[in-house]
Amino acid sequence: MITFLPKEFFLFDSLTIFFFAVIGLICIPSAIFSIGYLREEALKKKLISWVLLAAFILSMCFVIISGNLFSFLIFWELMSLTSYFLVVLDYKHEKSIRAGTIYLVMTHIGTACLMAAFFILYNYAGSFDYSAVKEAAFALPPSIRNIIFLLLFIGFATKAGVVPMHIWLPYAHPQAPSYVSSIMSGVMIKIAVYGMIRFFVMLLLPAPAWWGAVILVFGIISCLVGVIYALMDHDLKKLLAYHSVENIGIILLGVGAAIFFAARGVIPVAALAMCAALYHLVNHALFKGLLFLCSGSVYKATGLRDIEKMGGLIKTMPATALFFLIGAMGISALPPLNGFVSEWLTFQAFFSGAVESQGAVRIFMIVSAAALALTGGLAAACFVKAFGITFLALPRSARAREAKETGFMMKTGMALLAVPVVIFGVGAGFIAPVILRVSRAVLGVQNAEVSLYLASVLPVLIAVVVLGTALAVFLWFRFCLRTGQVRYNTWDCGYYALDSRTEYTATAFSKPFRIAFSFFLLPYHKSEKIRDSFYHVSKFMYETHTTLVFRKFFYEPLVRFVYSFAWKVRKLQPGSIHLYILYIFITLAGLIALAAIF
Amino acid sequence: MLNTIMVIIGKVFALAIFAPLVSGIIRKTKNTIRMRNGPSVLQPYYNVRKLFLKDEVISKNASWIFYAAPVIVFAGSICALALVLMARPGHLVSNSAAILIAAFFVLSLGRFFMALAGLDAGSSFGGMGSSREVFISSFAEPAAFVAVFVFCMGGGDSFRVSGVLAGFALFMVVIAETSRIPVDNQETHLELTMVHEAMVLEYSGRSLALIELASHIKQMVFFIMLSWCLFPAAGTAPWGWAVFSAEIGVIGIAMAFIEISVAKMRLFRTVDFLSFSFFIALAASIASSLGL
Amino acid sequence: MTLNIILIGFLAATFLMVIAKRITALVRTFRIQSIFLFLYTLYMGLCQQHLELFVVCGLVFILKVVVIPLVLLRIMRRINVEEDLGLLINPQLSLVIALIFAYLSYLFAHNAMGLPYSQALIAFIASMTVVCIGFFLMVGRMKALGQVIGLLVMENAIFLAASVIAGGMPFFVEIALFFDIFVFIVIVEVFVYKVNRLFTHIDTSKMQSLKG
Amino acid sequence: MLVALIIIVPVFLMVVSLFVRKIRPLGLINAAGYAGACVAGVMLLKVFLAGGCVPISLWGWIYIDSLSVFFLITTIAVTFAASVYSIGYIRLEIENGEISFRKAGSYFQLFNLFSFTMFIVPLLNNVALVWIAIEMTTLVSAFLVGFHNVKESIEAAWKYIIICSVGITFALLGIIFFYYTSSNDANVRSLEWASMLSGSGMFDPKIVRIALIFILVGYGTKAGLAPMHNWLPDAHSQALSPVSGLLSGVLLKISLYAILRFVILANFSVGYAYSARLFIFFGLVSLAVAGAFILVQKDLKRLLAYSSVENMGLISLGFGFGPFGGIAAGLLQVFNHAVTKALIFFCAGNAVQAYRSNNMNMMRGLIKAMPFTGASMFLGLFALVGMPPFSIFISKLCILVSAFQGGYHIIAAVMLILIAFAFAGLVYHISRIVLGSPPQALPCHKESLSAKLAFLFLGVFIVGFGVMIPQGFLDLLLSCQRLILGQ
Repeated sequence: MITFLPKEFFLFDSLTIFFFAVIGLICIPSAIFSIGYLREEALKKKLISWVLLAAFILSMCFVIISGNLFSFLIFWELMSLTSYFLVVLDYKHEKSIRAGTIYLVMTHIGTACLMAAFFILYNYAGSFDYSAVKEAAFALPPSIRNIIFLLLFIGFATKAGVVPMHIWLPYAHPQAPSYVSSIMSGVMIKIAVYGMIRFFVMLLLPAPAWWGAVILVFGIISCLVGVIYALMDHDLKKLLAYHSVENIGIILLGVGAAIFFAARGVIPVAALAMCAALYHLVNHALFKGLLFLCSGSVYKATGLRDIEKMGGLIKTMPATALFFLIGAMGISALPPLNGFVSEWLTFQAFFSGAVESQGAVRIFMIVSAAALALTGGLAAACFVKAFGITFLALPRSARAREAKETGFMMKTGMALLAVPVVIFGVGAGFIAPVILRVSRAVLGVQNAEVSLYLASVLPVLIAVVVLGTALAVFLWFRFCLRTGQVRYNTWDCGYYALDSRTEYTATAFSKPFRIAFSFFLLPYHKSEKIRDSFYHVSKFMYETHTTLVFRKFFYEPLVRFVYSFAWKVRKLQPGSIHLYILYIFITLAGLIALAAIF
Repeated sequence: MLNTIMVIIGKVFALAIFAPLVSGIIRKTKNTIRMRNGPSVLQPYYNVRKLFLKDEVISKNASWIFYAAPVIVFAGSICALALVLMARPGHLVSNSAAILIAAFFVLSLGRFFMALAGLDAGSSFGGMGSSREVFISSFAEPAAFVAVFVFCMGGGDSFRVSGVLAGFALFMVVIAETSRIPVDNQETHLELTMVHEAMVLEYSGRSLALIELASHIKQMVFFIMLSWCLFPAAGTAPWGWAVFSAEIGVIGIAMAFIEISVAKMRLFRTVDFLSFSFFIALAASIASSLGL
Repeated sequence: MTLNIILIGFLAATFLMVIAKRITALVRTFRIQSIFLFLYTLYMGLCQQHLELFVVCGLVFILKVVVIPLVLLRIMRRINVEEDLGLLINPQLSLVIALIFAYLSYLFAHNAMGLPYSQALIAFIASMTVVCIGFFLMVGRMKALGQVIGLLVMENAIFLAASVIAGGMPFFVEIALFFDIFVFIVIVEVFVYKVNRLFTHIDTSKMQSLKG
Repeated sequence: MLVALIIIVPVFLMVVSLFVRKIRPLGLINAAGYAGACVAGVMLLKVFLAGGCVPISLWGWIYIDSLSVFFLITTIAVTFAASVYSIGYIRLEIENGEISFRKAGSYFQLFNLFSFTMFIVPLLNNVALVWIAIEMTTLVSAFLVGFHNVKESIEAAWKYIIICSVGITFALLGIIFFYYTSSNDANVRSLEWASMLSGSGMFDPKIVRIALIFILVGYGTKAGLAPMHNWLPDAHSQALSPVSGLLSGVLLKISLYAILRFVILANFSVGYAYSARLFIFFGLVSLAVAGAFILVQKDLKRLLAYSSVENMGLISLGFGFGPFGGIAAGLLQVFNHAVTKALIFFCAGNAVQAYRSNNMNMMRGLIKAMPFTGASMFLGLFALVGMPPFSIFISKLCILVSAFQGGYHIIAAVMLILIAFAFAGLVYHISRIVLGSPPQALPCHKESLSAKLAFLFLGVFIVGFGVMIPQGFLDLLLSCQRLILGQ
């Protein structure tokens, strides 16, 4: 019973060091940002939040270091617990409590699946250590192996926010303070991906091909659903949370393709796909962390989270606007920055995968590439909306008007994340080979020759050409083409000076997408005219929102069924003592009858 | 290595200068078919020259993005042109697809900043234009990428069914990207129909000139891709300028004919238009997987 | 022979209880039942000549025949609530159920327990039936006292079962059991007074406010 | 000798509480007495372990083996915590005017009598005397449940007495059947534990099978196992908080001890598999019923009562997977649950005192109104549902490991789902109580120092056993496991 305490407690290999780097890259800037973010809070609150933050980061580190299932499980639950406390930190309003409860219950269901899988493995391996599990994995009968895969996948997918189990993510992340949600979506959901890589790629060998296909399919669904919901959401942090779902989908595309091709023996493509997945993992951690920090500083300055009420912040908060722009360019995969490199590598992986294979597999690869392309386009659209409506044109509310730039610590926090976003993009030549080495070690193939020559040369080339021409044009404009500039009102067809009410709003911006995807979003419109008399309309009211399909057709009926079942069971205790005594007699008689028969 | 770079730079300059002529030709053919005289083929050059010399009127609410956008769009299209020229189909099979996709990404960089600039001025025209532009391009990307995949997989040397199908899908994407009639009307200022025009409504003077040049070059980039798709054999040596410009001319005239014969579609019908092109691209990929 | 007569008397008293409508009738039949129990232990004592058995049957007489009925009747007088026992199941149906219990306990004793055919088996079946009837009294009667008496009937039956199949429990345990029943009656008396003072009735079927 | 000291402490304290009139010193003496009992308990454990787990039997009445030492320690620990907590609790109850001065004196007398009856149960040698002691606990604690002279508490007390007495009567019938087989086949004339154990090889399996059912249903009623648990939520929601802490922390475990005694007896004749099946049946039914009730609960103390039913179900499932390490896991869960449930009940007591009602919808922002109680309730919640740093996580994990080891995959899966139900219900309810902003009308309520001490004392056990279980305690568990499995 307690005698199974594991021998090898820690394990260091290239995958753990890689994830250490990811944690370090995100947590340090977020911690610095939190100093600025918490400046006005009471000392007690500051202490609590820093202690919890430290515990959260430590538990994540230990999850990665742990060399056996037992400590993996302990620190995995500790990670969920500390992040629950961080989500519920400002417990004033009801929303964060509800978010915390949904988050904890969903992660608990995930962990329950993990526990079940770990104990089945423990049965076969005899001990909790990874090495024992690795040896036992060969002898596992296929049916047990598939059950373990499904359980582990559900467990890790719930934590990573893969689509059917993603509903906690748009609740939990926005409620947490932004330096926490940047770590949560930057690093915590990656720990779930770490789990997937550790178990499906390194421990439960030989992994059949259909595992990769399942992960790929779920990746595609997560990509598309995440970005469509992000387009429809106008709460800045919720929008970023949905984007985490989308980017996790992209990472899973890479991981799925890697497992799929490794199983089919096409090692170079598998190594490239895994390298693309890991590279996108780091990139997403960087620009998502940056975006959440920017949304935090916007929240600190304006006290608003709804982008419909913001606007014109670029003039009052230039630094935050610049950092947000860098983050937005990163996430929409625009060339010189890091998002482009990793998405581009994923495309190359799919393309070379398609070339290598025949028939249905080729079409499957091409369809997933198409899905990735559509996601990329929609993500760019979403961030045009997010950046444009939040920062550009005129402020739409009084609080947006009085916004002031945030403190120095916050800016350093954001800068510390913005610079790596650029470095990882332009400097791909130095970073891609390192990640390739990690992906080779993960797949256990040392001799896979993957030419990253193009991946390292091209970003630099693009950056040089674009910046060069831009500089040339700028100089040409500045010196040899001196024409005047006049500052005047925006073109208003000659009526009157436009004000912030005529600007394009986020709802209008995303209206074409709402109509295009209406089969999935099921939009709801309600317009109402309040009339003083037949001719004079005093007020016109228009309301529209989209229905969250997964919540409405799967989770709510489930919860309603459980509650109605519980209310029926509640009738078992109506209060009459006679019935209680009858229960005792019936159990007694029943058991005696059973004992007599068997 | 050095001389290939010099050759590419030379070609980039040549094609950059040659690009406005193509749209001039297209406009000229449209007018002649409509039995009208219309402006001369060199009209785009005159426009650009005029705009470079005029003063600029900039909106009060505009931020630095309003200045930076035209420069980035122009630089982006130049870089896309360079990339397309680098990606010679045929012998570098796996890399040419990657470079073409990188070209698409660079074009989306320009589009991203142009959409932001549209929103920056704070007028509803700009917002409408950027929302529609981004909407159309995000649906065009999957079809374009699949078409490029299939075309490069086929190894653009010999005449293949999958190549032609991919070319046809790419042709429909080009119509959407270069804002030709069925998807978007270049010449109108009617807010109901304009997409690309709406975004650049606020611009004037030299930044408008830069944007015009950038759209011409972008059109040239797409026409070059199309020419490799539809006339694969022509790509081999002796690589005469005449043969190449003939192909571009044919594509331009075909584009003009389509512009004349088709009425503009409703915005949300473009989704069906682009998904139709996507399915053609998918059909091309099925054809290529069958080895056609 | 005499054993069978005592058992018949014991069973008859129990069946009388089942059809009793008023609490005082129930107490009286309980007293009769205890008397038969006393006779049974007396007869066992005479057969085996153990001094302890005589002490036990003396205790049975004092406690179950004299003290407990007195206490119960005193409760009835003090809380002067109407005599009606509040039958959930009418007497005729209860009688039928009692007979069904008899057959069930035969099945239980013979098949489940596998006891050989003997005098002990018949006595054991009788005591099992009385246990079930005691149980039925607790379930079928509304008034609190109905439940108390039901419990006491079960105690009697178990005492009988013990003395039949196992020749009676060790002496000290018997004493402790009697002491326990006595404490039980005292505490139940205290609580019936409390219920009566708060609820002004002792009808447990109306005490259903703690739900869910 | 130590054992005699442990038994005398409650008796002595009861006598003292008859004479001392003022409440404050009475509470302190009470706590000091049980502190002494605690020290004696630990020393007894050391002596017992040093002696190599050999059963001690004094003057024929007292019989101690590893099982009884384990349950004795659990009882002493929780009773000491309850006595410390009740100092502050009773003082605040008097200030709030809930109970009169005189009744507080009678509270301490009943408290000591109740703990006396619970102390002797694991120690008694004669099986029938164990039955009588458990019957005494019912009768004494009935007064504690019906302490407030209010309609609900009297109704709860009445149901408590009647249902438990019925259950216990069936247990008596079980004891008689055991006595019958022992005197019939193994011609063992006495109900002494040692002699019955030695003769248990020759029991007639048919009768033992039936007797074990009677014992399980009988003592199961007292242990709060599912179909017979109906008295438990009523009794716990109406009793005073220290008492309900004792009730669910210890009383349920004591009746489980009695069941285990008879399971050992049935081992040799019927084999452990039979009782394992019974344990699994009761465990699953308890989990199912408790999970459903937790979800739709409105009253805080009833919620915690149902979580006790759930944990008792978990413990019996642990015993159900006995031969695969389940027994040690179940026993560890017994201790962990006793300690954690006591902590949460004490916090609930503070909360009910502050908000003046059991209804959970009126309780908001406990962490703001009473920081220490709020924090310890929040941590208690996560300890109860089995989050890592706390001890219940380890024991729940071991039960699941033994379930999978035993090949009960489907049962383990059902267990995980039902635990998830209870987890969701508990987290939903208690996080709404602890967080949020407190109602303005709440008078600022000061937390008594003794309550804080009680929380810290229990907290040490909860976190301590979560991090590293002391070796001595582990050996005790393993020797209990060997004893129960009859190796």
